[in-house]
Order: sequence, then C-alpha cells, then structure tokens
Amino acid sequence: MKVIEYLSQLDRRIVYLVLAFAVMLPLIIPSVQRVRVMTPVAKLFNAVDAIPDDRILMIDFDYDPQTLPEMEPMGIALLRHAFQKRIRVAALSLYVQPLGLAKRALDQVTEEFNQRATSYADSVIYGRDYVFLGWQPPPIVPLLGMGISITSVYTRDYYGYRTDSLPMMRRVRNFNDVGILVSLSGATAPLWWVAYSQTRFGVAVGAGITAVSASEFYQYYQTGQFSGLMIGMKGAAEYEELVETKLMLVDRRKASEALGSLTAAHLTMIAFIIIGNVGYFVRRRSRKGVVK
Amino acid sequence: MNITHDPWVWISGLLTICILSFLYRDNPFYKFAEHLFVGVANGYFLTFTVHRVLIPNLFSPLFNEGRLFFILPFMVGMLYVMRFITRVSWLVRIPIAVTIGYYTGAVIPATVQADIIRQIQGTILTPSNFQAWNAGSNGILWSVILFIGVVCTLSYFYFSREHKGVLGVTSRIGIIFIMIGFGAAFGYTVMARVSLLIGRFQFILGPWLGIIE
Amino acid sequence: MKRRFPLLLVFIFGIMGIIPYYIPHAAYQNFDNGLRNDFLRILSAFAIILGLVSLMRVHHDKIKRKRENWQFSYVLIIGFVVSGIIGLLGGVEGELFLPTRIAGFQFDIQTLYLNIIVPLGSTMFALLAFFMASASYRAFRARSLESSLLLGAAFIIMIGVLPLADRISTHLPSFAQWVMDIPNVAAKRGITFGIALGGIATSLKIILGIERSWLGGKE
Amino acid sequence: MTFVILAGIFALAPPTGVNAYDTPNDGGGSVTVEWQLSSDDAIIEGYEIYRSEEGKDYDLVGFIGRGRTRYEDETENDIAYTYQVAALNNSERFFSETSPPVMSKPQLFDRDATMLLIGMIIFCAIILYFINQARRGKKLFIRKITGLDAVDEAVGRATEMGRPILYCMGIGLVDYIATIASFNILGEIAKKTGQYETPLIVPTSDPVVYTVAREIVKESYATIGRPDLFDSDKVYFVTDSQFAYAAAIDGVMLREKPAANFFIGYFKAESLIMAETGASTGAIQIAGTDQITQLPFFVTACDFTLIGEELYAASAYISKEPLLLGAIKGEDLGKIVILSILAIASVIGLLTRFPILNLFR
Repeated sequence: MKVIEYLSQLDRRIVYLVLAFAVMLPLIIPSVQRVRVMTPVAKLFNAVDAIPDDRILMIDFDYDPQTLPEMEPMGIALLRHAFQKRIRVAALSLYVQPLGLAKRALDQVTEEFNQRATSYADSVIYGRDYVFLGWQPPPIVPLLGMGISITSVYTRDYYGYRTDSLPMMRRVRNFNDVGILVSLSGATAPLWWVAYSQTRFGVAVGAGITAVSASEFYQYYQTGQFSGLMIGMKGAAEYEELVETKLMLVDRRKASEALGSLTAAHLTMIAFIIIGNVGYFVRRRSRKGVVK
Repeated sequence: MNITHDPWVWISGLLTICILSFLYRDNPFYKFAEHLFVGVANGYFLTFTVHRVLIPNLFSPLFNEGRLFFILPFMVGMLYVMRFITRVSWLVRIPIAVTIGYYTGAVIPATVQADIIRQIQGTILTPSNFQAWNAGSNGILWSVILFIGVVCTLSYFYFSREHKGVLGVTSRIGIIFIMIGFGAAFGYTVMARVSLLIGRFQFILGPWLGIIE
Repeated sequence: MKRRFPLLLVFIFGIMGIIPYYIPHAAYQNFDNGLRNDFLRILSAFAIILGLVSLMRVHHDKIKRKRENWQFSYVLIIGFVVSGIIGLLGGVEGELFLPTRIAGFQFDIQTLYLNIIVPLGSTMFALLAFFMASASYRAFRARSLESSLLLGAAFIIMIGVLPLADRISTHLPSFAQWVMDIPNVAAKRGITFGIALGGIATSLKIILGIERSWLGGKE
Repeated sequence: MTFVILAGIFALAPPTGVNAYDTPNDGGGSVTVEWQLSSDDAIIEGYEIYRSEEGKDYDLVGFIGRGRTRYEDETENDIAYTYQVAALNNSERFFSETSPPVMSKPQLFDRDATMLLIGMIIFCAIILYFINQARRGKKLFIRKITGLDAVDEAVGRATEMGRPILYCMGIGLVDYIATIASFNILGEIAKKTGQYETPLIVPTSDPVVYTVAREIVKESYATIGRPDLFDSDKVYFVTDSQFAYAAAIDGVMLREKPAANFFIGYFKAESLIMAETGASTGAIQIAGTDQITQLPFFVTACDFTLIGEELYAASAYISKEPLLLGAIKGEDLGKIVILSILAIASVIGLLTRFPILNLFR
C-alpha cells in the first residue's frame, strides 16, 4: 500500500522529468518504426496522384509555429509528391503567421530537387513549376475570390511579382483549374474551404490537420466533402511512407523518425492516468473504511 | 556533440529555455520571451499588411495608376481612425457594419450547405450509403449505428421537453456516444501535444546541441 | 442616425453576402468579387493597422501608469518597432534600401521570423505536453460512467494510433479507425447540427438588427 | 483533311458522339464539349478540340490528355459555335464529325442551389418565428438544465465549509457567445452566494470583460438587498496572456483554497492547467464551454460539465431573456425538422429506387 501511496503523491516536476526522458531517449536511440497506412491518408495520396496535367495542386499552408512538428512534415511530403510527379503547385496562406513556414518548406523541397536535377527540364523553377501566392486578408477574399479569378485576389505574389506575369498562371484562372486544394491547418481553415469554396465552386478539398481537431473533421470526411485526411504526426508519417514506397523517393522523414518518441510518450501518459486513478480509488476506499 | 556556432540558433535555443522555465514557475524570463513574441509577431504582421496588401491593392492603383475609385475604400477605411476622436467615434461603426454584414451574410448559406444538408446526406439510410463504407454487409450495421448515434445525440440537446420517457432513453444513449466522441478527441489531443514536445526536442538535440544529426 | 445607418448597412451587406450563392450571372459575380477584393480587403487592412496601434497604446499606457509587469511592455514595444522597421524599410525579402546583413550576420524579417517567432511559438505549446502529463496523473479520473467511457475510448485511440498497435493485434488499428468513423462521427455530427442552427440564429439576429452588441457604446 | 485519307492504312478511330452545350448554371462565357473515347484511346496522346465561329474555318482551342471525355471551352456569349474533336497521335489527327451549333449564355439562377435555397428559407423561417414569439412576450418553456442543480449544490457546500468560491470566465472577449452566457450564470451565482455571505472571487483575462463582470456582481448583490457585500478586490483583471492567466488562477486556488471552482465561458488549451490544479485541491469543480476541443478535459477533471449548447440553454433558463429563449426554441424546432428529414429520406431511400442522395448534393 505504501508504494501506491507514494506513487500517487509524486511532485509535478518529477512527472515532467519522466515525460521529458520518455520523449528524448527514442530520439537519441532511434528504432525503425513500420508505418501502416490507413484509408484516409491513402485516399488523399490517390486524389493528389490523380491530378490531370492541365490542373494544379493548391496547398493552403495554414499551420503556424504552434503546430509545426505535426504539420511541416505533411507540407514537405506533399511538395515532394507534387514535384516528383511534375504536378504544378500554387501555395498560399489564409493567415500571415504561416507565411514564414510555407516559405521554409518550399525552399527546402525545391533545394532537394534542384540538387538532384540534371537539366533545366527536370529542375523545379519558380513561376513554371510552382508559385507562392502569399497572404491576402480577410480569409473570405481568397475563399470566394479564387472561384472567379486567382490573379484578382493575389495581384502580387509573396515575392512581389505581378502574378499575371508568371508563366504558370497564364493557364490557371480559377478553381476550375485546380485538381485538389489541400489545406494544412492547426485550426478550422479546411472547414472554410469546404463551407465556402466547395459550396460555391465545387473545388475538391483535402485536409492535413493537427490531431487536436481530428475528431471534428471525420464527419466531413465520411460525407466525401474532404477527399482525404492526414491527422497529426502519424498522418504525416503515413504520407511519408507512401511517398517513399509509391514514388521511390528516399529523403529524410522527420515524422517517421519521431514515432518512437510518440510511442514512449503515449505509454507514459496511459501509465500516469492509470496510477492516478489507482491512487484515487485506493484513497476513496480507505476514506470510506474510516467512515464505517 | 558538435554544438553549433550560428548565433541565431543560440538565440532560438535560449528563447526556448525561457519558455520552458515556465514549468518551474512564472518568472521574468518567461514574461520577457512572451512579450518579445507578441512584439516581433506584430512587426511581421505590419510588414505584410503594408507591403503585400495596402501598397499593391490600394496605394499603387490609387496613386500610380490614378484609379480614383479607390478613394472610396480609402475614405471608409480611414473611418476606423475616428475611434480615437470621441465626438465622432460612432463613425467607426460604418466599416465595422460593412465587414460584419457581408461576413454574416456569407456564413448562412455556407453553414446550411456544409453543416446541415451534406451532414443529413451522410446519415440517410440508403443502399448507396451502405456501400460507401466498402465493408460489405457490415456497411448496413455501421450506417444504422451512425443513424441511431446522430438521432440520440440530437435528442440530448433538445431543451423543450423534460428528459423523461422515450426522450430520457434516447438522451442516455446520446451521452454515451458523446463521451466516446470526447474520448476520441482526448486521445488525439494527447498525440498532438506530445508531438509538439517531440518537435522541440528534435530542435534542441539536433541543430542546437548536435547530439542527433 | 448614429445607430440606424450602421444597422441599415449591416442589413444591406448581409443580403449582399447571401445573394452570390444563387446568382451565377457573370456581371453580378464580377461585382461581388470586386466588392470583396477592392473594399473588404482594404477595410480589413485598415482594421489590422488600427488594432496594432491600439495594442501599442495599451502597453504605452501600462508603462506610464507603472501597472504590474510594465517593464516587459518596453520589450514588446521595442520588439514591435525594431521588427516593424526591419520589415517595412528592409522589405519582405530584404530587397529594399535598409541593409539587412552586416558582416555575415543577417537579420531580415524572414530570419527574425525563423529564429524568434518559431522557437517562441512552438515552445509555448510544447509546454502543453507537460501540463497534459501532470493533468493525466492528478486530475483525469474515471469518476463516473461518462468519464470512464471517455477514458476507455481515449486509450483505444492512443494505442491504436501507434505502430506498436499492429504488433498487439492487426485488428486494433482498424478498431481505432472504426471508433473514429462511426461513434465519433455520430456524436460530433449531432453536436454540429446544434452549433450550425445556433450560428444561423446568431447571424440572422445580427443582420436583422436584433443583436446590436457589436455597435458598442450607449448612444 | 487530305492527309487523313493517306494515313488510312493505319488510321486510328476518332472520338464519336461529339456533343456541345452551354455550360449550365454559370455566368455564361463557357461551352462544355463532350465525346465518347476513341476506341484507340489507350495509344493516342490525347484529344485536340477545334472550334469554328459561325461557319468560318476551324482553329485549335484546346488539348486534353487521353481518357478524358469532357472539356470546358471559354467562349463569347451569343455567338454560334460548332466543334470537332480530333484524336492526336504523334502529329497525326483523326477528326470526329462536327457537333450541332451552340451558344453560351449566362443563367440568372443556379438550379444546383435550389435545395440550398429551400433549406436556408426553412431554417431561417423557423428561427425568426420563435424570435418574434419571444419578442412579443409569449411564454416559452425550457426544461431545467441538470447542471444548474450541481451549481446550487456547489454553492451550498462552499457555504457549509465557510470557504470562498472561484468563478473563472476563461480568455474570451466580451462579444463571444460563451462569455455572454457566462455573464448570466455569474449573476445567478452572485445572488446565491450573497444570501449566505460566501465570498466570490472573479479574476478576468480581459479589461472589458472585467468591467462587465464587476457591474453584474454589484447589481446581483443590490437586487438581494446586500450592496455592502461588494468587495472591489474580489473582482479584478489579471492579465490577457493565456498561460500567465492560468498560472494566476492556480495561485488563487492554492492560496484562497476555494471550496468550489467554476470554469464557465470560452477556454482554449489553458483549461487543462486550471482544471488540474483545482482537482488536486479537492474542490468541487463545475465547467461549461462551447469549445468542443476543451470539453474532454473538463469532463474528466470536473464534477459536472455543461456541454456546448447546454451552456446557452442554462444561461437562457436563468436570464429568461426573450431573445435567448427564442433562439433556443427555434433551434429545437430546427432539430425536429432535421430528425424528420432524416426519417422520411431514410424511408424513401430504403423502400424505393429514388436516388434520394441527389437531393442533398
């Protein structure tokens, strides 16, 4: 009984240290984690893969530093998928804070491809293979405006170029030229693309979301409003798995590397809940004992 | 253990420690880091608002291309400044009314379509919905459970009658579905919060201290 | 006049927000697009600028009145002014006239973003993992049928999501997926209907001038 | 056209059944061209679309990959066009017959949006009907929310133990619906605690919310004839920073040791920090918010939780404010309409061949 008594009275800072170690150890001693791909991620991958060559992939980078570790691997995996399959990409954000991270992901993946590229044709050129449209407030302006004319919403792109001067944008007018729009967001942005843009213009929408809001998105996935769903770091690891196995593209997989820590941390959390509850019920029964 | 020499990575590392110090207790380092965050984040916000919104969409059409129409949005926008002049501070209600009006109008059809009509479509008991699960004959059972769950959850949030009799039963079933839904949210939230911590340790152990590559 | 005109405006623009869903005619669609791009966008930019100004006034006022933690308001204002100058005069890519690189030390707005905003923002939320751990340990109790159901479903998801789940039993991940696809969707859909109807009620009250709290102020 | 005949030896089959029509439900300026795949679709590169304007010769207007059977061509309104589609295989073209002439026109009403219009009218009418009923003072019944009994019990317990009550409204602003609902409940609790002189601590995270909360507590004490009870350092503004506010609330819980904690209003990730410390002090905890992501933590850490709409219903029940009651009654009828649509559509969907789902596209 003494052990349970002690275990259920641990000081908060000891709990923090236990969690810190549970997360750090698997990072220092990495173990290969096999990733099983579930249907929501497979559907998103296939939807992006099936984009015809006269349409583009639009990526809404709407994650900010708060959800960076879950979402950046998704953005990078999506960009690798698009550039490997020569699918043209238009990147944008509904908010200003995600811009810096969108630029970081775009720079990293274009760098990866241009280092491997052997000719002008198979390298990734700004304006031809991808454009970075940047941010325009308020969100309803791009949500509804891009159904009529993308260049009327983003007169200038992130770098300040006139968008109607970019070669790629000459054949991309509005949502009819978008194969699928994948919204990577730590909040409710994907729901807006469904409620406003899909309702008005019928554009296909996919979502990459933080695991916090996962349970609220499944209802829109079940109705088919979302063509696919990536949820949290696990969803990112699944997409990384598909990019590696389906496209034979081997690169650093940050989300998959973290799965060891994720496992250790989850087991630690479950242990805390169980110990806490055992201590609670033991105390409650002993208090009842005293009363009797 | 090759610790980095890039000054910016050291600044990031020290700011990370300032925030983590909140775990011990609220302290001046945490307050410094938090106020710096709000300051620099708003500096970033101001930069893009001016360079990528106001200049290309208001100042250059109005002053470079001389399109005088843009005087109108410019004037209405300036009404926001009236907030600081008490005698005419009511004028700030005009731009607010335009913004709130259009947004509130656009929300209604979007909500009716995405949150009501399409959600009803996904719940209706009909063969094509049964096959949508592509789980063979199980699909019928899944659709029926889903249907019952939606009906009972809705009955739990029904306030015009006491939860007695049939309504009592359905709302009891409803709360069970709600609790499973919250459990799912709880489980995924644990994954999300832990992932953020893993991301921070990937930075500290990687680029900063060089323990992992 | 001070109340009737804004309420009339909110009604007119409310209707103008609804109509475009039903009238695809190119003339009206272009008008609607122009209204958003040339009007709402500029108003929103002004509102942002005014919001930043009033934030600075609040902290300036805090310094003058020496309220609690006033010293840190200096940090906020200096952080805003320095990063604002670097951004406005240095340009988004450091392309304008203000030099943003001195002897190899670069400090353009994107570098400030990556090395100040990113670490602070992500660590702020990484704290939550620690709070989640101590809350799991000290507060999350199976005190009733409801909370036991909740914790049970949470365990299924927390284990089902891990690669480890496959080794326990190949059915576990698909069972976790089932919990998300059926009972979770049923519960959240029931809740969404309520929230959607509530949202429509609130929007109608605003457009029709029944709900006037946004006007603010007495007269 | 001559070189097609020369290539007759290994000619490929052109696409068949070419048809062109004005793209429906659009702003005009677009014609949809459709065709059946050429039987040699697998080996051709794709299809070229040729257009002739009022009998002039054909020119190339578009190209699309193989396996595709539809192309939307950008056109001028009210001009007659005819189309031909050619199967393209390394610079050899095999033309289909010409399509009937077609003109693109804008439509005034989008027929695809008919169900959306009907749905919007139904639900708006229901809600407006009840808001009018409420404004005309008609008596509207709402059941007592079970959460409110837990509130009475918590106040009673705090009074017995002679310890204060902590009322935390979260980090919402004054126009958030959850914060407005919390004001009503604060007023009710202030009246109850006033009767037994139990101290009520209300730390807020927004200056405007602070001013409104102070007025409400002052007013509640006045209505029960005890204006002297109001103590200005029990209702105060702490800070508007999310985590610093949570840390300050923890400090109050550990120092003042309130017997009951209320977390009612708009909460984000900081809800966890406060609910945890409160649970560890052994106080009765009652929560209420419409932020779905925070509800799981409140349910497991608190003794009772008002879930989403229950918070709105509780505030309407207490305040009896007609507009709140009207909205809730309207939403209730809206739920009945949704339930009946689900039932009727399912009956049709199960018993008949009618494609019921197309009605809800």
